[in-house]
Amino acid sequence: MNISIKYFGLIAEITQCAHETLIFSESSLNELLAQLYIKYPRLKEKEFQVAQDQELISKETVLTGKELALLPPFAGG
Amino acid sequence: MNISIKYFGLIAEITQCAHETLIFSESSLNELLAQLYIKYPRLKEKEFQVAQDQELISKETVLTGKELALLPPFAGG
Amino acid sequence: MKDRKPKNVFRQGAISSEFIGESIAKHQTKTSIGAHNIFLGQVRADKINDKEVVAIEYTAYEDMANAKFHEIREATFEQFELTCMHIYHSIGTVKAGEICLFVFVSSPHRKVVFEALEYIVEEIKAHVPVFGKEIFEDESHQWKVNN
Amino acid sequence: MKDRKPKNVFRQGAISSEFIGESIAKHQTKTSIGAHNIFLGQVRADKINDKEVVAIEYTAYEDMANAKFHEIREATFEQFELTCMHIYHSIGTVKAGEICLFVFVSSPHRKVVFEALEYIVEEIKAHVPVFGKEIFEDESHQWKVNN
Repeated sequence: MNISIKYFGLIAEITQCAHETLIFSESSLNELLAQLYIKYPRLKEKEFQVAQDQELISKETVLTGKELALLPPFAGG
Repeated sequence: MNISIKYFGLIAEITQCAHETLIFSESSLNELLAQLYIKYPRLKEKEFQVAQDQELISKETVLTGKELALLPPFAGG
Repeated sequence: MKDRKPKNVFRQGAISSEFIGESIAKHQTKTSIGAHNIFLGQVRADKINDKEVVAIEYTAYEDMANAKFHEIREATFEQFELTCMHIYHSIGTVKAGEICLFVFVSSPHRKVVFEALEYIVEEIKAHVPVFGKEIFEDESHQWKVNN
Repeated sequence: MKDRKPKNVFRQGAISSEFIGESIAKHQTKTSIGAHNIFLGQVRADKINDKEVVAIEYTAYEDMANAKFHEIREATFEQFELTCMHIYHSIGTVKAGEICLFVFVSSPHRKVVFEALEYIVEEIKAHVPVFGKEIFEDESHQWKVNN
Protein backbone atom coordinates (compact mmCIF):
# COMPACT_ATOMS: atom_id res chain seq x y z
CA MET A 1 0.00 0.00 0.00
CA ASN A 2 0.93 3.66 -0.27
CA ILE A 3 1.50 5.52 2.98
CA SER A 4 1.40 9.29 3.07
CA ILE A 5 3.71 10.70 5.77
CA LYS A 6 4.03 14.27 7.03
CA TYR A 7 7.15 15.54 8.78
CA PHE A 8 7.34 18.50 11.13
CA GLY A 9 9.92 20.72 12.79
CA LEU A 10 13.21 19.05 13.58
CA ILE A 11 12.06 15.86 11.86
CA ALA A 12 11.38 17.69 8.58
CA GLU A 13 14.90 19.12 8.80
CA ILE A 14 16.27 15.57 8.80
CA THR A 15 14.01 14.23 6.05
CA GLN A 16 14.48 17.41 4.01
CA CYS A 17 10.81 17.29 3.06
CA ALA A 18 7.47 18.08 4.67
CA HIS A 19 5.60 15.25 3.04
CA GLU A 20 6.21 12.06 1.05
CA THR A 21 4.38 8.93 0.00
CA LEU A 22 6.09 5.59 0.68
CA ILE A 23 5.29 2.16 -0.70
CA PHE A 24 4.95 -0.21 2.24
CA SER A 25 4.20 -3.95 2.30
CA GLU A 26 4.32 -4.72 6.04
CA SER A 27 1.69 -3.95 8.68
CA SER A 28 2.86 -2.26 11.90
CA LEU A 29 4.34 1.13 12.68
CA ASN A 30 7.42 -0.65 14.05
CA GLU A 31 8.11 -2.09 10.62
CA LEU A 32 7.57 1.24 8.92
CA LEU A 33 9.99 2.91 11.34
CA ALA A 34 12.65 0.31 10.52
CA GLN A 35 12.25 1.25 6.86
CA LEU A 36 12.44 4.98 7.67
CA TYR A 37 15.59 4.56 9.80
CA ILE A 38 17.33 3.05 6.78
CA LYS A 39 16.35 6.01 4.64
CA TYR A 40 17.03 8.62 7.37
CA PRO A 41 19.60 7.23 9.86
CA ARG A 42 19.59 10.46 11.93
CA LEU A 43 15.95 9.90 12.84
CA LYS A 44 17.10 7.20 15.28
CA GLU A 45 18.64 9.81 17.60
CA LYS A 46 15.52 11.96 17.69
CA GLU A 47 12.49 11.92 19.94
CA PHE A 48 9.13 11.94 18.18
CA GLN A 49 5.59 10.63 18.35
CA VAL A 50 3.55 9.28 15.45
CA ALA A 51 -0.05 10.17 14.65
CA GLN A 52 -2.25 8.15 12.28
CA ASP A 53 -5.30 10.00 11.03
CA GLN A 54 -4.49 12.69 13.66
CA GLU A 55 -4.44 10.31 16.64
CA LEU A 56 -1.23 9.30 18.41
CA ILE A 57 -0.42 5.60 17.97
CA SER A 58 1.99 3.10 19.54
CA LYS A 59 4.68 1.18 17.67
CA GLU A 60 2.56 -1.96 17.61
CA THR A 61 -0.36 -0.25 15.89
CA VAL A 62 -1.35 -1.73 12.54
CA LEU A 63 -1.25 0.90 9.82
CA THR A 64 -4.47 1.52 7.93
CA GLY A 65 -3.09 3.53 5.04
CA LYS A 66 -4.46 6.77 6.44
CA GLU A 67 -2.23 9.82 6.84
CA LEU A 68 0.73 9.43 9.19
CA ALA A 69 2.63 12.29 10.82
CA LEU A 70 5.99 12.28 12.65
CA LEU A 71 5.74 14.81 15.47
CA PRO A 72 8.78 16.10 17.39
CA PRO A 73 8.27 17.43 20.94
CA PHE A 74 5.51 20.03 21.18
CA ALA A 75 6.37 23.68 21.79
CA GLY A 76 3.04 25.48 21.70
CA GLY A 77 2.23 28.49 23.85
CA MET B 1 -10.26 63.34 74.04
CA ASN B 2 -11.60 64.01 70.58
CA ILE B 3 -12.08 61.01 68.32
CA SER B 4 -12.37 61.45 64.59
CA ILE B 5 -14.56 58.74 63.01
CA LYS B 6 -15.11 57.95 59.33
CA TYR B 7 -18.16 56.06 58.11
CA PHE B 8 -18.43 54.14 54.85
CA GLY B 9 -21.07 52.52 52.66
CA LEU B 10 -24.09 51.18 54.49
CA ILE B 11 -22.78 52.57 57.79
CA ALA B 12 -22.59 56.11 56.38
CA GLU B 13 -26.21 55.71 55.26
CA ILE B 14 -27.21 55.12 58.86
CA THR B 15 -25.07 57.86 60.40
CA GLN B 16 -26.03 60.26 57.58
CA CYS B 17 -22.49 61.57 57.54
CA ALA B 18 -19.11 60.45 56.23
CA HIS B 19 -17.13 61.85 59.10
CA GLU B 20 -17.58 63.30 62.57
CA THR B 21 -15.54 64.13 65.67
CA LEU B 22 -16.85 62.80 68.99
CA ILE B 23 -15.86 63.77 72.50
CA PHE B 24 -15.00 60.60 74.38
CA SER B 25 -13.84 60.11 77.96
CA GLU B 26 -13.57 56.31 78.23
CA SER B 27 -10.81 54.10 76.84
CA SER B 28 -11.85 51.01 74.82
CA LEU B 29 -13.57 50.56 71.50
CA ASN B 30 -16.33 48.63 73.32
CA GLU B 31 -17.17 51.75 75.30
CA LEU B 32 -17.13 53.93 72.21
CA LEU B 33 -19.47 51.53 70.43
CA ALA B 34 -21.92 51.71 73.37
CA GLN B 35 -21.95 55.48 72.91
CA LEU B 36 -22.44 55.16 69.13
CA TYR B 37 -25.31 52.68 69.54
CA ILE B 38 -27.17 55.26 71.61
CA LYS B 39 -26.69 57.90 68.91
CA TYR B 40 -27.39 55.49 65.99
CA PRO B 41 -29.55 52.59 67.23
CA ARG B 42 -29.72 50.98 63.77
CA LEU B 43 -25.95 50.37 63.86
CA LYS B 44 -26.61 47.48 66.27
CA GLU B 45 -28.18 45.39 63.49
CA LYS B 46 -25.30 45.91 61.10
CA GLU B 47 -22.09 44.03 60.53
CA PHE B 48 -18.92 46.12 60.46
CA GLN B 49 -15.26 46.14 61.42
CA VAL B 50 -13.36 49.02 62.99
CA ALA B 51 -9.97 50.32 61.91
CA GLN B 52 -7.78 52.59 64.04
CA ASP B 53 -5.08 54.40 62.13
CA GLN B 54 -5.91 52.08 59.18
CA GLU B 55 -5.45 48.83 61.11
CA LEU B 56 -8.37 46.61 62.11
CA ILE B 57 -8.83 46.44 65.89
CA SER B 58 -10.83 44.30 68.32
CA LYS B 59 -13.47 45.58 70.74
CA GLU B 60 -11.05 45.44 73.66
CA THR B 61 -8.49 47.69 71.98
CA VAL B 62 -7.67 50.89 73.83
CA LEU B 63 -8.27 53.92 71.65
CA THR B 64 -5.32 56.20 71.02
CA GLY B 65 -7.13 59.16 69.58
CA LYS B 66 -6.00 58.38 66.05
CA GLU B 67 -8.48 58.16 63.21
CA LEU B 68 -11.18 55.51 63.51
CA ALA B 69 -13.20 54.10 60.62
CA LEU B 70 -16.34 51.95 60.66
CA LEU B 71 -16.10 49.55 57.72
CA PRO B 72 -19.07 47.51 56.47
CA PRO B 73 -18.37 44.24 54.57
CA PHE B 74 -15.87 44.65 51.74
CA ALA B 75 -17.06 44.45 48.14
CA GLY B 76 -13.95 45.15 46.08
CA GLY B 77 -13.27 43.52 42.75
CA MET C 1 11.82 45.91 47.00
CA LYS C 2 12.22 48.75 49.49
CA ASP C 3 11.82 51.47 46.89
CA ARG C 4 8.31 50.42 45.87
CA LYS C 5 6.07 53.12 47.34
CA PRO C 6 2.30 52.87 47.76
CA LYS C 7 0.62 53.92 44.51
CA ASN C 8 -2.89 55.11 43.93
CA VAL C 9 -4.64 51.99 42.64
CA PHE C 10 -7.98 53.73 42.07
CA ARG C 11 -9.22 54.91 38.68
CA GLN C 12 -12.30 57.08 38.30
CA GLY C 13 -15.10 55.04 36.65
CA ALA C 14 -14.75 51.92 34.50
CA ILE C 15 -11.38 50.54 33.37
CA SER C 16 -11.42 50.64 29.57
CA SER C 17 -10.39 47.81 27.27
CA GLU C 18 -8.05 50.27 25.51
CA PHE C 19 -6.25 50.92 28.79
CA ILE C 20 -5.81 47.16 29.26
CA GLY C 21 -4.56 46.75 25.68
CA GLU C 22 -2.03 49.56 26.14
CA SER C 23 -0.89 48.07 29.42
CA ILE C 24 -0.19 44.77 27.63
CA ALA C 25 1.66 46.58 24.82
CA LYS C 26 3.99 48.27 27.32
CA HIS C 27 5.32 44.87 28.36
CA GLN C 28 6.65 43.96 24.93
CA THR C 29 9.99 45.59 25.69
CA LYS C 30 10.41 43.30 28.71
CA THR C 31 11.76 40.30 26.83
CA SER C 32 12.50 38.19 29.89
CA ILE C 33 8.73 37.71 30.31
CA GLY C 34 7.27 34.46 28.99
CA ALA C 35 3.83 34.45 30.62
CA HIS C 36 1.24 37.06 31.55
CA ASN C 37 -1.92 36.39 33.54
CA ILE C 38 -4.70 38.95 33.77
CA PHE C 39 -7.79 38.99 35.97
CA LEU C 40 -10.67 41.32 35.13
CA GLY C 41 -13.65 41.88 37.39
CA GLN C 42 -16.76 42.90 35.44
CA VAL C 43 -19.99 44.30 36.91
CA ARG C 44 -22.80 41.75 36.56
CA ALA C 45 -26.40 42.71 35.76
CA ASP C 46 -27.67 40.44 38.56
CA LYS C 47 -31.44 40.06 38.95
CA ILE C 48 -32.45 40.45 42.59
CA ASN C 49 -36.18 40.26 43.42
CA ASP C 50 -36.99 40.96 39.75
CA LYS C 51 -34.89 44.11 39.65
CA GLU C 52 -31.74 44.29 37.57
CA VAL C 53 -28.45 45.79 38.69
CA VAL C 54 -27.52 48.52 36.19
CA ALA C 55 -24.34 49.78 37.89
CA ILE C 56 -22.19 49.59 40.99
CA GLU C 57 -21.05 52.75 42.72
CA TYR C 58 -17.72 52.08 44.38
CA THR C 59 -16.43 53.99 47.37
CA ALA C 60 -13.39 53.19 49.49
CA TYR C 61 -11.47 54.14 52.57
CA GLU C 62 -8.86 55.22 50.08
CA ASP C 63 -5.81 55.70 52.27
CA MET C 64 -6.23 52.37 54.00
CA ALA C 65 -7.13 50.67 50.72
CA ASN C 66 -3.99 51.93 48.97
CA ALA C 67 -1.91 50.85 51.97
CA LYS C 68 -3.52 47.37 51.79
CA PHE C 69 -2.94 47.13 48.04
CA HIS C 70 0.69 47.99 48.73
CA GLU C 71 0.96 45.29 51.43
CA ILE C 72 -0.54 42.76 49.00
CA ARG C 73 1.99 43.80 46.33
CA GLU C 74 4.91 43.41 48.72
CA ALA C 75 3.69 40.04 50.02
CA THR C 76 3.17 38.80 46.48
CA PHE C 77 6.64 39.84 45.29
CA GLU C 78 8.10 38.09 48.31
CA GLN C 79 6.27 34.81 47.65
CA PHE C 80 6.36 34.63 43.86
CA GLU C 81 9.09 35.24 41.27
CA LEU C 82 7.28 37.91 39.28
CA THR C 83 8.77 40.32 36.76
CA CYS C 84 5.94 42.78 37.29
CA MET C 85 2.53 43.30 38.80
CA HIS C 86 -0.15 45.96 38.24
CA ILE C 87 -3.42 46.48 40.09
CA TYR C 88 -6.18 48.96 39.20
CA HIS C 89 -9.58 49.27 40.88
CA SER C 90 -12.47 51.53 39.93
CA ILE C 91 -13.91 54.17 42.18
CA GLY C 92 -17.24 55.86 41.38
CA THR C 93 -19.86 54.45 39.01
CA VAL C 94 -19.22 51.38 36.84
CA LYS C 95 -22.08 50.17 34.64
CA ALA C 96 -23.05 46.52 34.18
CA GLY C 97 -20.71 44.95 31.62
CA GLU C 98 -17.88 47.36 32.43
CA ILE C 99 -14.63 46.44 34.14
CA CYS C 100 -13.97 47.45 37.76
CA LEU C 101 -10.81 45.46 38.63
CA PHE C 102 -7.69 44.81 36.55
CA VAL C 103 -4.88 42.68 37.99
CA PHE C 104 -1.90 41.91 35.74
CA VAL C 105 1.10 39.71 36.62
CA SER C 106 4.06 38.67 34.48
CA SER C 107 6.91 36.22 34.92
CA PRO C 108 9.46 34.31 32.84
CA HIS C 109 7.45 31.10 33.37
CA ARG C 110 3.79 30.23 33.55
CA LYS C 111 3.32 28.24 36.79
CA VAL C 112 4.00 31.18 39.02
CA VAL C 113 1.62 33.61 37.31
CA PHE C 114 -1.38 31.35 37.94
CA GLU C 115 -0.62 31.04 41.63
CA ALA C 116 0.26 34.70 42.11
CA LEU C 117 -2.82 36.05 40.33
CA GLU C 118 -5.28 33.98 42.33
CA TYR C 119 -3.51 34.92 45.54
CA ILE C 120 -3.72 38.64 44.75
CA VAL C 121 -7.39 38.57 43.77
CA GLU C 122 -8.39 36.66 46.93
CA GLU C 123 -6.37 39.04 49.09
CA ILE C 124 -8.05 42.06 47.49
CA LYS C 125 -11.53 40.60 47.97
CA ALA C 126 -10.84 39.80 51.63
CA HIS C 127 -8.76 42.69 52.90
CA VAL C 128 -9.22 45.90 50.93
CA PRO C 129 -11.85 48.34 52.27
CA VAL C 130 -13.84 48.97 49.09
CA PHE C 131 -17.63 49.26 49.21
CA GLY C 132 -20.10 48.65 46.41
CA LYS C 133 -23.60 50.06 46.09
CA GLU C 134 -25.58 48.03 43.56
CA ILE C 135 -27.93 50.40 41.75
CA PHE C 136 -31.14 49.00 40.25
CA GLU C 137 -33.11 50.23 37.21
CA ASP C 138 -35.60 52.03 39.48
CA GLU C 139 -32.74 53.82 41.30
CA SER C 140 -33.20 51.81 44.48
CA HIS C 141 -30.04 50.09 45.74
CA GLN C 142 -28.49 47.43 47.94
CA TRP C 143 -24.97 46.99 49.33
CA LYS C 144 -22.79 44.35 47.76
CA VAL C 145 -20.92 41.87 50.01
CA ASN C 146 -18.01 39.71 48.79
CA ASN C 147 -18.39 35.97 49.28
CA MET D 1 -22.51 22.08 23.14
CA LYS D 2 -22.93 19.92 20.03
CA ASP D 3 -23.08 22.87 17.65
CA ARG D 4 -19.58 24.08 18.49
CA LYS D 5 -17.50 23.23 15.43
CA PRO D 6 -13.70 23.19 15.31
CA LYS D 7 -12.43 26.71 14.57
CA ASN D 8 -9.13 27.81 13.17
CA VAL D 9 -7.19 28.83 16.27
CA PHE D 10 -4.11 29.97 14.33
CA ARG D 11 -3.30 33.59 13.53
CA GLN D 12 -0.50 34.58 11.17
CA GLY D 13 2.32 36.23 13.18
CA ALA D 14 2.11 37.87 16.60
CA ILE D 15 -1.18 38.47 18.43
CA SER D 16 -1.49 42.24 18.86
CA SER D 17 -2.44 44.02 22.08
CA GLU D 18 -5.17 45.84 20.10
CA PHE D 19 -6.72 42.51 19.16
CA ILE D 20 -6.72 41.50 22.83
CA GLY D 21 -8.25 44.84 23.86
CA GLU D 22 -11.00 44.50 21.25
CA SER D 23 -11.69 40.96 22.35
CA ILE D 24 -12.19 42.20 25.92
CA ALA D 25 -14.46 45.02 24.71
CA LYS D 26 -16.72 42.55 22.89
CA HIS D 27 -17.59 40.92 26.22
CA GLN D 28 -19.13 44.04 27.72
CA THR D 29 -22.54 43.17 26.30
CA LYS D 30 -22.44 39.84 28.18
CA THR D 31 -23.64 41.16 31.50
CA SER D 32 -23.88 37.78 33.22
CA ILE D 33 -20.07 37.70 33.30
CA GLY D 34 -18.40 38.73 36.57
CA ALA D 35 -14.84 37.47 36.03
CA HIS D 36 -12.46 37.17 33.09
CA ASN D 37 -9.10 35.45 33.18
CA ILE D 38 -6.57 35.85 30.38
CA PHE D 39 -3.33 34.00 29.75
CA LEU D 40 -0.78 35.44 27.33
CA GLY D 41 2.31 33.59 26.18
CA GLN D 42 5.11 35.96 25.17
CA VAL D 43 8.30 35.03 23.29
CA ARG D 44 11.31 35.33 25.60
CA ALA D 45 14.72 36.60 24.45
CA ASP D 46 16.46 33.68 26.16
CA LYS D 47 20.27 33.62 26.14
CA ILE D 48 21.55 30.18 25.13
CA ASN D 49 25.33 29.73 24.87
CA ASP D 50 25.73 33.50 24.64
CA LYS D 51 23.33 33.82 21.71
CA GLU D 52 20.01 35.58 22.14
CA VAL D 53 16.67 34.34 20.80
CA VAL D 54 15.27 37.08 18.54
CA ALA D 55 12.14 35.24 17.35
CA ILE D 56 10.29 31.95 17.29
CA GLU D 57 9.01 30.55 14.02
CA TYR D 58 5.92 28.47 14.75
CA THR D 59 4.71 25.64 12.55
CA ALA D 60 1.96 23.14 13.33
CA TYR D 61 0.23 20.03 12.12
CA GLU D 62 -2.69 22.38 11.65
CA ASP D 63 -5.58 19.97 11.11
CA MET D 64 -4.66 17.85 14.11
CA ALA D 65 -3.88 20.95 16.19
CA ASN D 66 -7.26 22.53 15.48
CA ALA D 67 -8.96 19.22 16.31
CA LYS D 68 -7.01 19.08 19.61
CA PHE D 69 -7.90 22.69 20.44
CA HIS D 70 -11.52 21.74 19.82
CA GLU D 71 -11.27 18.70 22.12
CA ILE D 72 -9.74 20.90 24.82
CA ARG D 73 -12.59 23.41 24.40
CA GLU D 74 -15.22 20.70 24.73
CA ALA D 75 -13.56 19.09 27.73
CA THR D 76 -13.22 22.49 29.43
CA PHE D 77 -16.86 23.44 28.87
CA GLU D 78 -17.88 20.07 30.30
CA GLN D 79 -15.79 20.47 33.46
CA PHE D 80 -16.18 24.17 34.17
CA GLU D 81 -19.18 26.53 34.20
CA LEU D 82 -17.84 29.04 31.70
CA THR D 83 -19.78 31.69 29.82
CA CYS D 84 -17.19 31.78 27.07
CA MET D 85 -13.73 30.72 26.03
CA HIS D 86 -11.40 31.90 23.26
CA ILE D 87 -8.05 30.49 22.18
CA TYR D 88 -5.65 31.98 19.61
CA HIS D 89 -2.17 30.72 18.74
CA SER D 90 0.38 32.25 16.41
CA ILE D 91 1.74 30.53 13.34
CA GLY D 92 4.79 31.90 11.50
CA THR D 93 7.30 34.30 13.00
CA VAL D 94 6.80 35.96 16.39
CA LYS D 95 9.57 38.27 17.64
CA ALA D 96 10.88 38.33 21.22
CA GLY D 97 8.47 40.42 23.34
CA GLU D 98 5.49 39.65 21.11
CA ILE D 99 2.52 37.49 22.06
CA CYS D 100 2.09 33.99 20.61
CA LEU D 101 -0.76 32.55 22.73
CA PHE D 102 -3.97 34.19 23.95
CA VAL D 103 -6.40 32.20 26.09
CA PHE D 104 -9.47 34.02 27.44
CA VAL D 105 -12.14 32.53 29.75
CA SER D 106 -15.16 34.20 31.35
CA SER D 107 -17.69 33.15 33.96
CA PRO D 108 -20.21 34.68 36.35
CA HIS D 109 -17.84 33.93 39.27
CA ARG D 110 -14.10 34.02 39.76
CA LYS D 111 -13.15 30.62 41.23
CA VAL D 112 -13.95 28.73 38.06
CA VAL D 113 -11.97 30.99 35.70
CA PHE D 114 -8.71 30.38 37.57
CA GLU D 115 -9.10 26.61 37.42
CA ALA D 116 -10.31 26.54 33.83
CA LEU D 117 -7.55 28.79 32.48
CA GLU D 118 -4.72 26.80 34.01
CA TYR D 119 -6.29 23.56 32.79
CA ILE D 120 -6.54 24.87 29.21
CA VAL D 121 -2.98 26.20 29.09
CA GLU D 122 -1.51 22.94 30.43
CA GLU D 123 -3.58 20.91 27.95
CA ILE D 124 -2.37 23.07 25.07
CA LYS D 125 1.28 22.75 26.10
CA ALA D 126 1.00 18.96 26.44
CA HIS D 127 -1.24 17.89 23.59
CA VAL D 128 -1.28 20.31 20.67
CA PRO D 129 1.19 19.58 17.84
CA VAL D 130 2.81 23.01 17.51
CA PHE D 131 6.54 23.32 16.86
CA GLY D 132 8.80 26.26 17.62
CA LYS D 133 12.10 27.12 15.97
CA GLU D 134 14.04 29.55 18.17
CA ILE D 135 15.96 31.89 15.86
CA PHE D 136 19.15 33.52 17.17
CA GLU D 137 20.70 36.86 16.20
CA ASP D 138 23.18 35.12 13.87
CA GLU D 139 20.31 33.28 12.11
CA SER D 140 21.27 29.92 13.60
CA HIS D 141 18.43 28.13 15.41
CA GLN D 142 17.37 25.44 17.84
CA TRP D 143 14.07 23.66 18.40
CA LYS D 144 12.03 24.62 21.43
CA VAL D 145 10.64 21.88 23.72
CA ASN D 146 7.87 22.49 26.27
CA ASN D 147 8.66 21.53 29.84
